[in-house]
Amino acid sequence: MKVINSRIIENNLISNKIYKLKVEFAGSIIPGQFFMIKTLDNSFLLPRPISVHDFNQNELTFLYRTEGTGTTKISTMRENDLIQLFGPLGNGFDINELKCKTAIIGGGIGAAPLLYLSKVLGKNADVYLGYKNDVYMDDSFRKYAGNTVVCTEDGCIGEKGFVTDFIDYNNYDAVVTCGPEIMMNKIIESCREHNVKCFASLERRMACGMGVCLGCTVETKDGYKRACKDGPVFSADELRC
Amino acid sequence: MKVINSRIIENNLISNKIYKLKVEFAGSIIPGQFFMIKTLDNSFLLPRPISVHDFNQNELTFLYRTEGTGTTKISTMRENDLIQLFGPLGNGFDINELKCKTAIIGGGIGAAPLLYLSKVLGKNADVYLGYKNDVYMDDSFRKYAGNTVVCTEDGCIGEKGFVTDFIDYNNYDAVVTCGPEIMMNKIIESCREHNVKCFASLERRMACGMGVCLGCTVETKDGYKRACKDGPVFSADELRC
Amino acid sequence: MIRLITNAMGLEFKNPVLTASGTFGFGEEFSEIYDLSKLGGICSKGLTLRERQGNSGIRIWETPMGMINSIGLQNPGVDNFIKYELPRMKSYNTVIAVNLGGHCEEDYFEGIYKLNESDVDLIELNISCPNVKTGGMAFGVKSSVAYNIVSKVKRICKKPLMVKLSPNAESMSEMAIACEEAGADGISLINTIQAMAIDIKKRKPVFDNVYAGLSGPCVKPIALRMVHEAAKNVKIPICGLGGIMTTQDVIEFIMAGATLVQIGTANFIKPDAAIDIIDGLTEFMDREGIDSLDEIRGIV
Amino acid sequence: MIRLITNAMGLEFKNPVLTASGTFGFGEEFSEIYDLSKLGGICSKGLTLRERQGNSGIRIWETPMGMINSIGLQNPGVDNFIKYELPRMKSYNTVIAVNLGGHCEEDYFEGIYKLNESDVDLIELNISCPNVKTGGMAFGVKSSVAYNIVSKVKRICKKPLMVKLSPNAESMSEMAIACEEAGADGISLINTIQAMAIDIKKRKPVFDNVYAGLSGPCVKPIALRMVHEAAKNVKIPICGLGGIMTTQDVIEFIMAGATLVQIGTANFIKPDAAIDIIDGLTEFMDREGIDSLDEIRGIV
Ligand SMILES: Cc1cc2nc3c(=O)[nH]c(=O)nc-3n(C[C@H](O)[C@H](O)[C@H](O)COP(=O)(O)OP(=O)(O)OC[C@H]3O[C@@H](n4cnc5c(N)ncnc54)[C@H](O)[C@@H]3O)c2cc1C
Ligand SMILES: Cc1cc2nc3c(=O)[nH]c(=O)nc-3n(C[C@H](O)[C@H](O)[C@H](O)COP(=O)(O)OP(=O)(O)OC[C@H]3O[C@@H](n4cnc5c(N)ncnc54)[C@H](O)[C@@H]3O)c2cc1C
Ligand SMILES: Cc1cc2nc3c(=O)[nH]c(=O)nc-3n(C[C@H](O)[C@H](O)[C@H](O)COP(=O)(O)O)c2cc1C
Ligand SMILES: Cc1cc2nc3c(=O)[nH]c(=O)nc-3n(C[C@H](O)[C@H](O)[C@H](O)COP(=O)(O)O)c2cc1C
Ligand code: FES
Ligand code: FES
Repeated sequence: MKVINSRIIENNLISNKIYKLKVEFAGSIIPGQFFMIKTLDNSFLLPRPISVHDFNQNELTFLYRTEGTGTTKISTMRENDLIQLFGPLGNGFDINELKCKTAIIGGGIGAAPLLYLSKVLGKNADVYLGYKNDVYMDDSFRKYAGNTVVCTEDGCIGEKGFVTDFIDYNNYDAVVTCGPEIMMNKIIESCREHNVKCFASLERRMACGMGVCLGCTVETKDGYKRACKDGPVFSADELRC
Repeated sequence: MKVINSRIIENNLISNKIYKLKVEFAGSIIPGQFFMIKTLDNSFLLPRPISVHDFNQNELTFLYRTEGTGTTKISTMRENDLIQLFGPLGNGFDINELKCKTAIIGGGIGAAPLLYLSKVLGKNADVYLGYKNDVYMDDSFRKYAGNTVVCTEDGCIGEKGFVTDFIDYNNYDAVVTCGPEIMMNKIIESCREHNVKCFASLERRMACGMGVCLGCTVETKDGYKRACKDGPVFSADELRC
Repeated sequence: MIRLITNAMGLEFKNPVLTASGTFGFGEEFSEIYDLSKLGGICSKGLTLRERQGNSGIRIWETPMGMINSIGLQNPGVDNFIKYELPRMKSYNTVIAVNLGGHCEEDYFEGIYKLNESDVDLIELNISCPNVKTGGMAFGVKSSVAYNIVSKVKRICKKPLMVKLSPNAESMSEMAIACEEAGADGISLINTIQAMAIDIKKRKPVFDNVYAGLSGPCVKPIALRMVHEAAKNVKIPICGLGGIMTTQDVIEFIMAGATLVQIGTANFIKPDAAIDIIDGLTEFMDREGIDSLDEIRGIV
Repeated sequence: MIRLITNAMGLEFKNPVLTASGTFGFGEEFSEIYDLSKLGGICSKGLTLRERQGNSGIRIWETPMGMINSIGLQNPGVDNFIKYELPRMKSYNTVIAVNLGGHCEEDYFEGIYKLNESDVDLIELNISCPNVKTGGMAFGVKSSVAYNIVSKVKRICKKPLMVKLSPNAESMSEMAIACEEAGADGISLINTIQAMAIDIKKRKPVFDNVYAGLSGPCVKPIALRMVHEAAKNVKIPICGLGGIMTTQDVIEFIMAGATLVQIGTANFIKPDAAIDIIDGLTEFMDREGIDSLDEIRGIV
């Protein structure tokens, strides 16, 4: 991990409130890792955790949704501006655990960290993407994944319903998920029922992103762990939910 | 005076650290008035006082030098961005007092508020501009002024020396000045010697810009006055220097 | 708008949003920007019995999301205020509070006697200004000292009395209790926090007075805690302020227990901030389906 | 670099810049970013005699140019620290300070006995943590209470003792004097300022503990004033902190009278901030033609 001011290659709106940020970065990255990102001015203080969406040839891609002050500010940055990156951070996914038949399940912007994973896992892994009504990222996943299922709550694109309705857990040895907590909790529960190993990438408010502030606690069966350093990927077995 | 979010028409670097900012604005303005300017984000808190450089047909022009956080941030704004303006503020120059033979003397960026004045006074007023080594604004003044004298400390452009060396106070009934304090003090002194009426536009740190915070005191013979509301233009007679 | 009417200290406020002392002059300048009758009330610039020139040197300094001021209570004095400012202020058709400071007990008493005979609606007793060398904040640090001056003032004061507390008080809860016991009709908090800035080029303090008062968004988390602390300890109404910039900030202060709020530094940042905030309150109530702010007041 | 060497409390620091407790863990993570031997020193995460889980609920909240934290002294306890963390820390080749908190006098005493026998260079006695319900800050509010605990600790402590003061103290000058009189070898200030945040959607305090500690650039003007106030009142060395982000901030603290400084929240904002700051000090000295920071220390 390192702190650098990186040059922005592109930072474009690709869907409602969803931006794709591409920056220069040399190094190696494990799928599921994230960066703490900050603009160089003082319009906000704490860097924002954003997952690696894709990585290749010195280009690092993030996909983020504008939520509040920080992400909105980041969305105003343009090509060639410098942006502060700190990372890569976090454990990332354990690829060795996923060398079996795997379902990758993403909800909304939560699917962002799963693309690079899908690319690494290849056709062996199927992808399930759930959205409210606005679909994005699906084409990128189709390039790499075995099967890609897209659904929306109102059925405007793809299947109609919640993504959790379309998964047959009997078909998989492992499940990986990132998205709204309520979706992930449901998936964890189903995996427990079906005895499928499950890994979830969690979100917590973070200050340091590197394990020193103890601000990002996740309650596990072994007590508090740090989402930023012990996670953000946790095995469902450890989690208390 | 009013508070508006105004659209930026242009915001370009025109010389070393000097930017020209043109914005939409409808209203009427007295030469020498200023605006409190702020970006819409929270990268700095207090609006920055910047004088009106030029005004016509709903276009308001500012000329500013990047000094610290605020002006640097303002310089990153681009065409079509919105910027918060509050104004016009301050007394401005009393044109009736300047219907005689007038010398307009500006030092560096201090000359910014004098262009619109020169335009209003026309050929009756001569302009003297002093710079360190980098000359700008001279062409704009030449369009309106009677005579325009430009000098630089190192003589790289125009006359060599301090602007104060090139003025024959006997030729003028009134002098108007804005620039570094030490220059203005020298001019005020010369005007007193030559019995020429003199008006100086002063700079103070400001919070409100409208006369309520009492933060921008100028010591006058009548006690403290407010640079923002009782000024920024003061008659040299009032000043204690 | 009727939903915003707030009764406190025997007065009716059109809404709970006042403008804070020292950030609004006597209202005249702001009357050019918006209709002042839209405000819940106006607190005058801090007055002293006699006219004051205020402090020499730099008076304003920007800090990260805040500002430090060292105005030093420059003001025309109580008599001039009553004669030249108050009549205009009364015409604004909103609650007019006079912020009154003092160097010694007698100053306060004499000021009160004069204001008793005036049209002023409310007295905000400033025992907390950090910018004057003598008196001022000294009354606002120890609760026993505050109790003493407030109870004496209360005895002679014919107007509703709101005491403005200093965040530099030794203990906010004890201070609030002392003021309540001394008979205050309400309290307002916080005044500015004592702070300092240094000019490293000159190797000198920025302010001739060395210390000065910090305000603005940077102090809000502290102000909110203090208002909450005070609210948990007294029954008299609390007017909360310190770093309020948005309607959301106001809601937080009200949830923490404030009956009224004041807008200070925000008046400089966006001069029509108070109006935006008041409009935002109505929208908030619509959105949340609330008929009265009482439903959320002190809920936290 | 030799010009930056600073002697204080019987220790030699390579430079006056330490990293602050709770913002640097035990150094391990930062050792992946830069060479920790470049630092003047490291203050460990706040320890308590026994392991602590820390607080439930949200622990971090951003505010205008600041952050509020409610970690609640989550830590492995003194024994585990000595066994598992200290050996590695000692290998960083810089001054290692242990930040020690406590719930009651006995906790502090037992912790000190254990640390006496360890390799620790310096003890930073935390009498100021606002994030634990019992004890903690209670020791840091009234100077008589602080005097009592510090003098007792001093009697048994075999290491240099630096007492970390709370900005929530009733009076900073009295507190500093009390610690000096109680025998402290130095004092560090400020810890976080008690603050609050409210989630208006949930109509609840953000933190399970309701109040929590504010830090970051927003508190700097207050911290600087407090350091100045302390420095004018005591002769023991002062370690100044609170919102330091840049070399310029450090210079201000030193001009206000600090011998050492600590970098806290800035470690999160730009993880290599401390190194930038140390490099900046050398540049500053070159630019100003200064041979030793003594030339500007306490000049204001
Ligand atoms: C490990 C990790 C990876 C993430 N990856 C992505 C991603 O790839 N794409 C994406 O769009 N979002 C991602 N998020 C969520 C993203 O960090 C938040 O949306 C963002 O921090 C919100 O900041 P803001 O300034 O826009 O909102 P504000 O509400 O203004 O933020 C205020 C504070 O709260 C924190 N905060 C608010 N929401 C969240 C949240 N959901 N998670 C953590 N902190 C939060 C902010 O970081 C900031 O400190 C990730 C979060 C984590 C923890
Ligand atoms: C009435 C008036 C008109 C002005 N007109 C112009 C103009 O037309 N063009 C131009 O380039 N500059 C002008 N200035 C100066 C300009 O306001 C400052 O350069 C600017 O405020 C510096 O802000 P900053 O954030 O870049 O610097 P910082 O040093 O980061 O500012 C910190 C604080 O100090 C204040 N400050 C710093 N320098 C000055 C200064 N010289 N005068 C007043 N406040 C200051 C800032 O406003 C801010 O509150 C004018 C000043 C005044 C008072
Ligand atoms: C420039 C300035 C002048 C002030 N003058 C006074 C004053 O005269 N009397 C007073 O009680 N408070 C005064 N205050 C304090 C404010 O009324 C308010 O208590 C404080 O600024 C905190 O609120 P804010 O953060 O919203 O500004 C002044 C504040 C500022 C910034
Ligand atoms: C997340 C966090 C945890 C902290 N933990 C401790 C602690 O355990 N012990 C302590 O004395 N101070 C602790 N502090 C306070 C800091 O050491 C420092 O005093 C304070 O943050 C002010 O400095 P800053 O503004 O530079 O951060 C903590 C601060 C933060 C932000
Ligand atoms: S964010 Fe600091 S420990 Fe996880
Ligand atoms: S800037 Fe507020 S009175 Fe002039």
